[in-house]
Amino acid sequence: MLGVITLLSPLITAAIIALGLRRVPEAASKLSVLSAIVGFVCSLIMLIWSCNPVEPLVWATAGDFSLKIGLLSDDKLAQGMLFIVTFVGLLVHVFSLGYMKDDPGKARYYMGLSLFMFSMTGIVLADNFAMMFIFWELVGVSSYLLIGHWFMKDSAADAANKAFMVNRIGDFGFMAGILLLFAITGSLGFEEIRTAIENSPPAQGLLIVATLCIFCGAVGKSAQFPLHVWLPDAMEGPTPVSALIHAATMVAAGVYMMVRVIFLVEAAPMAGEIIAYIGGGTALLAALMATQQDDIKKVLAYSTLSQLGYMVMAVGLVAKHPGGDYAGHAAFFHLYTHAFFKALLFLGSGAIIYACHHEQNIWKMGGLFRRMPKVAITFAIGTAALMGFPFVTSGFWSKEIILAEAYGTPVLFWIGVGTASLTAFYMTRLFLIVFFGEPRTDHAAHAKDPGAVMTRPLMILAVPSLIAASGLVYKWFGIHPPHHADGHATFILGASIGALIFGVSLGFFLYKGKKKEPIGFALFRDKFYIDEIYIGMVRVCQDGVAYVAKALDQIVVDSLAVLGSARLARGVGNLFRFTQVGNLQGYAFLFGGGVLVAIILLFSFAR
Amino acid sequence: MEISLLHLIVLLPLVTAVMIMVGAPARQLAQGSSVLNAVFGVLLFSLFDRDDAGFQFVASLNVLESPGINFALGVDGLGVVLVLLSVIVMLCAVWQVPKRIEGSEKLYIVSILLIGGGAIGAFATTDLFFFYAFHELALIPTFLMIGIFGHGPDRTSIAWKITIYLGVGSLVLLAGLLWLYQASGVESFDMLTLIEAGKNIDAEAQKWIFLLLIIGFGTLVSLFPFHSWAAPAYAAAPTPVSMLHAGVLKKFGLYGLLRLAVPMLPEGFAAWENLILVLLLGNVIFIGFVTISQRYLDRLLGYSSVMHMGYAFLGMMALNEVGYNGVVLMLFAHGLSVALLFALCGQLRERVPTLEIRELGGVAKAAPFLAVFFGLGAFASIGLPGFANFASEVMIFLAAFKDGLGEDGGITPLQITCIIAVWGVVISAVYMLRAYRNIFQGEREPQEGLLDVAMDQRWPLVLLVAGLVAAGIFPNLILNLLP
Amino acid sequence: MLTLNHFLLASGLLFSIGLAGVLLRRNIIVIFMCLEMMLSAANLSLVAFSRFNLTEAGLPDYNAQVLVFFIVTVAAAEVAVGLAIIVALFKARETVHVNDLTSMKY
Amino acid sequence: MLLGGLGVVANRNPVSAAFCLVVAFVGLAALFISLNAYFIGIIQILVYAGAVMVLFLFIIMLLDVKAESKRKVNLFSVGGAFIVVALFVSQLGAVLGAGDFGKKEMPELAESQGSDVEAVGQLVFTDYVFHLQIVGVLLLVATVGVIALSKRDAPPRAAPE
Amino acid sequence: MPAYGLEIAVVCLGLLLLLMDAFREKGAKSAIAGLAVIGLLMVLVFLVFGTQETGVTYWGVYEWDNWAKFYKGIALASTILVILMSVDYAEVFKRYTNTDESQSGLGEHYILPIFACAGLMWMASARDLITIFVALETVTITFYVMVAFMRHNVGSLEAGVKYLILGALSTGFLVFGITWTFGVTGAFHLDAVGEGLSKIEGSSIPALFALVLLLVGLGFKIAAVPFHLWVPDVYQGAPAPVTAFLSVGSKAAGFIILLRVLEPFLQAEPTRDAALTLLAIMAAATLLFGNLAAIPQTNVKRLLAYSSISHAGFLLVAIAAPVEGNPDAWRTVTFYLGAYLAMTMLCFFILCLVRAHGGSDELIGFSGLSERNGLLAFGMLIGLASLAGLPLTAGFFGKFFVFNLALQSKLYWLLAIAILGAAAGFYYYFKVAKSMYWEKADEAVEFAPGQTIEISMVTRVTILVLIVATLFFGVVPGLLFSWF
Repeated sequence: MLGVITLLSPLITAAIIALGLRRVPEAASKLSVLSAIVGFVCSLIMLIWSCNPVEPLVWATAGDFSLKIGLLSDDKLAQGMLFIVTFVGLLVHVFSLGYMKDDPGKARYYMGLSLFMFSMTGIVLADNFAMMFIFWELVGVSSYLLIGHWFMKDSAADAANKAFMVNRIGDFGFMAGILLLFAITGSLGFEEIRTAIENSPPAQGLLIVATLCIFCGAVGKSAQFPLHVWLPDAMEGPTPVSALIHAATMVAAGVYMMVRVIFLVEAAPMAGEIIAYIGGGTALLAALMATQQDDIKKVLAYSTLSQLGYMVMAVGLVAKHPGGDYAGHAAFFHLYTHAFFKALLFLGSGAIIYACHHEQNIWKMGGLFRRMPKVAITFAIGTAALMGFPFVTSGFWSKEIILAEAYGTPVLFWIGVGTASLTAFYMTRLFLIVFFGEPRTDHAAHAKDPGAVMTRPLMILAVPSLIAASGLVYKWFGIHPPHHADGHATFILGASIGALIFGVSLGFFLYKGKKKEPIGFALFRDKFYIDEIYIGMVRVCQDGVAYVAKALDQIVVDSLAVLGSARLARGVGNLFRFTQVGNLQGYAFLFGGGVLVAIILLFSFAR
Repeated sequence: MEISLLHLIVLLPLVTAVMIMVGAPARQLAQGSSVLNAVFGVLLFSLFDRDDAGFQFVASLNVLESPGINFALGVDGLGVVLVLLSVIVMLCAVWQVPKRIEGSEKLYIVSILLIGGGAIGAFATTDLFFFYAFHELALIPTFLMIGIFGHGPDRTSIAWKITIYLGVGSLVLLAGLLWLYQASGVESFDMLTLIEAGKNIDAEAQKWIFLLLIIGFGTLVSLFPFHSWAAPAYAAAPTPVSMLHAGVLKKFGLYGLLRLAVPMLPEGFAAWENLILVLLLGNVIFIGFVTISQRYLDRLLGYSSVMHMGYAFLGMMALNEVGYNGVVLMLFAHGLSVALLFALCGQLRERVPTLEIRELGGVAKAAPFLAVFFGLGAFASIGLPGFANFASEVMIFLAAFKDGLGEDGGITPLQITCIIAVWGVVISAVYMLRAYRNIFQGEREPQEGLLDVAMDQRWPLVLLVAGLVAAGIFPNLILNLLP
Repeated sequence: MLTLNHFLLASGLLFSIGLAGVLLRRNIIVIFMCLEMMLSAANLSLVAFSRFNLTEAGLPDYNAQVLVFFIVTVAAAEVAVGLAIIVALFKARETVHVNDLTSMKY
Repeated sequence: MLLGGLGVVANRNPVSAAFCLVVAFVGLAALFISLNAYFIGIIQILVYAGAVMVLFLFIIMLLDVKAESKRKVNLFSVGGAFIVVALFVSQLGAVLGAGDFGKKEMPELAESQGSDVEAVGQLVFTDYVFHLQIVGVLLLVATVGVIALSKRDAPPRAAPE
Repeated sequence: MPAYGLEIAVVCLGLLLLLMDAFREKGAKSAIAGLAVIGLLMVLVFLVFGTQETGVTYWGVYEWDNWAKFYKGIALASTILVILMSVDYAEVFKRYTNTDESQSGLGEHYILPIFACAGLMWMASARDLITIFVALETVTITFYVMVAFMRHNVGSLEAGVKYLILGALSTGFLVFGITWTFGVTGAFHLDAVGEGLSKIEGSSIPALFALVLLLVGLGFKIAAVPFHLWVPDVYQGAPAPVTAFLSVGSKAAGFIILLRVLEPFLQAEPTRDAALTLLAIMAAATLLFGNLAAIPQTNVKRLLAYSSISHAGFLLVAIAAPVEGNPDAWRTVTFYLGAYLAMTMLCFFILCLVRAHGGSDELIGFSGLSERNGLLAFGMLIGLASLAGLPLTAGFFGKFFVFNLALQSKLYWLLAIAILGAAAGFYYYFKVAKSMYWEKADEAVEFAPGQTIEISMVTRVTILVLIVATLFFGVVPGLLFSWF
């Protein structure tokens, strides 16, 4: 029941705003926030006292087959995720009240937010693939709308399109995977599929393909390599949106989905390997890219990428540990700690940007620590969590587990460690440049803490960033505490701390009091030229093919086949027509000839 | 013979057309009758008994003893859906008639009424002859409309092309239908009798009959190699005509296949399965790429509507009830969405000098309503949830996999085709959003004095969107009707 | 002794000669004459047939001869009308040469 | 007779062609009579050699058609014509060969009472009176037509259509 | 009233009017036309209601069956329409028959069709070769006169001469054919011929030879390839009403005779298959030629000529379909001709009006007709649609049954050709529609550009009747069948 409320209240809000409140943004925003509160409360109740299940709603029937909308009722994973979504969502709603105060499209913005809340809730509560795909798509739409909120800016419009396209490509794989699974197991529900696979293990090859296809969806949504390109551009959207959608929740949906179907990965270890390496690769690459970005949001975006890479890697590592979904929980654990501190960081950066009159280049900031302390402190906490500052931050614990998971496979393990130190490095860089040194622009010089409506959420978020790894939380989310049963615990601990120290100190020495980028490393700055490569590929594989297809269509199908036959008819017509020579004798001649032909024919038929 | 609601629905447009020909005030009468007809249509839809799988509102009047031809009306679930679609689209088409027309308004409106009325009749009759005849009713009006009121310099050749092409197609179709009738061995053109009797046509005959039908109907649906008439015609035709043609008439071919080929010619399907799979990929992928490379909005919409037909064929090839329902839903959804898009395209055409996508931009600033609704239409046609198109596509995809894997445990050709066809979802997103972004978004300033859609022309569009959303959120509104 | 074939051959040849005339001559009047010739050729074979298969009475089948009678009559009427047309044509065009009658073609 | 026919075709001058036709018709009449069809023979001479040919000659004189001026004869058409005729003759030969007419000797006639004129007349006015009526109408129409066609009036205007 | 009374009545009407025309110098000739129409209508009424039961045969040669009745009806109806047309066409006649504006010659032009009609009616019930020959010649000779009637119009005269020579040629072949039929079977009456054929022993070649010659003669009448050569030129040159008469009246009569003559040959075993094959080939040739050669035409009259060839092709398909129990072929052909009457007459009627009101037979003369007179344009549109065979017009059912027959008798190749032809038909028929509706009126040639066409009440009614008939039998074909 609660789930239904959580699901529908934002939808209703969105509908109301769309139909009625476009002209009254104030009411719209209030209403939207209200719905967010409702959602949060419900999810909290569900989290603490689990709720009673609801009858699945039949969405579409065809003969004996039917597609159902069913809500997971008693499922720790879902409840945990739902809590994250609603919690961060609520805070972002509130934050936006300030951030979007005088934006003309405020109503539209809140409509988008509510729509997003609705779709995200749907994904979380989905109990079958069909429903999940529906909301999967809806999430894509709302993200498209929100990224393109300022659609009159070319960059924003393009970014929105890009995000949608790339996600579509992921969805293609997702759909294919769903279809294959449907063919294999004959059902769409997660539980049914699980039991079906356990009872009658299908052909490994097909299962691997199916799993990887499903994973494609995650790759798209969670912006894993090679489909990661949309996420940095998505920063064109309003910063709160980035915080909510492109850091905390939506991008995590891919991981959530993979955890939800973790049994597939277990059943197809081969696929698990690939997934793990893709995750690790993404983590490393993104971290490297993050080291050279100048846009504060871009830095955070790439760090998001690399953190997501961690999670995906963890998902893939399940294959290494058959039995028990420990690693799955590792991934999810990191997901949810990350949700808090990354949301915190983004909102913080939002506050900074807001304070600096929408200035995003970190080299145009500086010295903000004294000028906006509240933001700075919360931001510092977030940064620490992201770096995995030992023992006191949640980020540390979640990262620990993942490293522990990866320990079995050296490559991935060292990738993890390297990424950790890179993270430490670029976050140090960011923090130093933004908050210390002299303000490099007068915008930065006159920046000051924004109003409570924006700072409060930061503070609230700072709390779980620190204590999220406490026992109570474990209980709520049904997560085993990170126990290092195996003996390498100390080694792993040492490795991660060492990485941290190395990164921090390197960053500190490199960027202390610098006014401009000391080291220009084009390859990282330009993201390994992946975008350019893709643009080239699109040129060739899409526009090129399209052009050829058009040409073929016009020349072969249209000109040759259609017009050709028409011409032929006309030509033959003229041919016949010229037998009408007009000369009487000619006619008589043809007449006689006709008679002869007739006679000859007839005789040839005669027996 | 008793007068049923269907008679009203079928005859109203034709009677209106005659009255206008005789000299009644064209526009007002047409608008009135279209509204009335829409009301009737909805009434029919609501009166339809969803538990009864058979034909309802049946009425028949004999016009020829041997072979038995009757003016027989009646709808089953399939028919009632398409009749509803037709009346809605027709309503919107009539109300989208531009304010001022160069030339005879009478001719313009009569033609629209004939095209629409013919479509309604074709869907509402249960007699093979009238099924065919009503569809042909559109041929001459289309020819005249494109020729007289059409757009673009090459409208003459386009009008010729569509006319001859459809003419040839329907002649092939006629041959196929006649053959079907003779193979079934009954002395009647009543579809129900035929379908009953036609269960036992021998395989060889089925093969060739099916080929004729697929060519004939395929031409009308613009199946891959027979598509080249469609897009240019939609682009060149006056807005209401392209709405009706792309929205309603195009569905006739698939309706025919569902109605006749599916129950009567299973062997035919088996015999030509691979061919059709290839052809429908031609629709989805090949035409999809062709669409991407279109430079003018109207052509782009035309090709996209051609492209989506491939999915309908895909759903049909699954030959199970999921696919069947998916196709029907798709017919409905595609009809509404494409009508919506063409209507908006027409509105845009009245406002901007050219429809070349590259030359446009930032229209949303000046015409928010237009922009929003075009966006909705685009979302619908690229199959986003919340719109009926999505539901239909999902069901069509699932249908291909409904019956599990092939005998050898591998995946069947149909399923491979289906997976390839899913890529079409990406393609359609590419061209639609690209066009939308270029035309409506961005920093380019729209030219001066660009006005939004006139108030009295908005509600038909709202109606279309409402229909799409309603059927998208509650697909069972449509699906419940089907056996 | 003459067999039926001889007569048929004769009439056939006459018919063919007429045909040849129609095909060869350029003067409409002459062409018309040749047509008359073809008709009479037909008559010949008719009479021959009637002579060669007798009725029970052992008499020629006079039905055929009646037909001949009609044919002759019709031919005469045809000639009258035909010549009238040709005259009218000559009045209008000052020609009876077929090659001048090609204003309509194709 | 055949020579006469050939003459018609061969003669360039219409008048002599007409005379050749007369010859042909007379020969034809002779054949008729040799086939004991006296009545037909007579008719042939009266109607054809007499009336019809006179009409022809009259018209020829009236229009005083010169001999066909030597236009360049299209060899192709002439050759074609010859081929057509030759083939036709050969076809005829084939038919005659195929049929069993060759074996038919001319049977002896029974002793007929009265001439064949009576016989034919008998038929014409009994069995064939209906046809006779039609022919009457036909002649009437012909007359009317001829009159209508050859009304005299002012010289024509050249109004090609 | 005995059936043969009908012809008598018609002939008497003709004579009466002739006398009137002769002795009544002053006064409008259209009065004669009026009387002729009224008289023929009365005969038509008698035909439908007043006549005795069918199934009688007079003098062994005059058949009075349903077919005869129906074809007599076609003959009468077409004659009536032709006379009505001629009234509207009188202007043009005057221009080319006299130099002064007097009406002399018009009278004959109203009267000759009546005699032709009598001939056609005789043909409709001719049962033996002699009757066929005589009646046929009556019609033919009347047509010689009527075609060449505009004696100051070069086109008309040229057409006349061409028709004369080729007609006479075909007559020659026909006579030769009759001769050979007699020679082979020793009879003229078709039943006797049938018996004779059935007991041929030895080679069937002479019989086939006879058949070919007969086909030549009749094929000429119905304009079947390769004996169609006269059609385009004669149709184009002849006065429009006469053309209409040629293409409906004489074609219909030709077909009924063809059916009657073929019957014995098709029933006799020795000749059956060969005959059918030959017919099928003729049909194919006719279809291809008529339809394809019509595509490039620019003169509407000539276009209609080719179209009439193509329709002959469709009809031949029906005849060539060896369905057991020929009634199917008969029914199909008869229905087709009934529909053909309505639609062709409709087209020619409008053609006459356009021509008479300063347009021309050329396509361009029709441009903008929709603005000059909506009714005419609409009528033409319906007529063309029906000729093209669009559903809900009578013409469609014609083709419909023809295709059906072809399928029934497994003549798939022929069906394919027929479909090809019909497809080509769309193009050249719609060409006229195009110029009527797309082009602007001011391109109309000759005088008074864009001037509207005023038509008399009678004409209006006639056209409406024809339109309604075309559409009605397109929806309810059953009624037409109930007449034969």
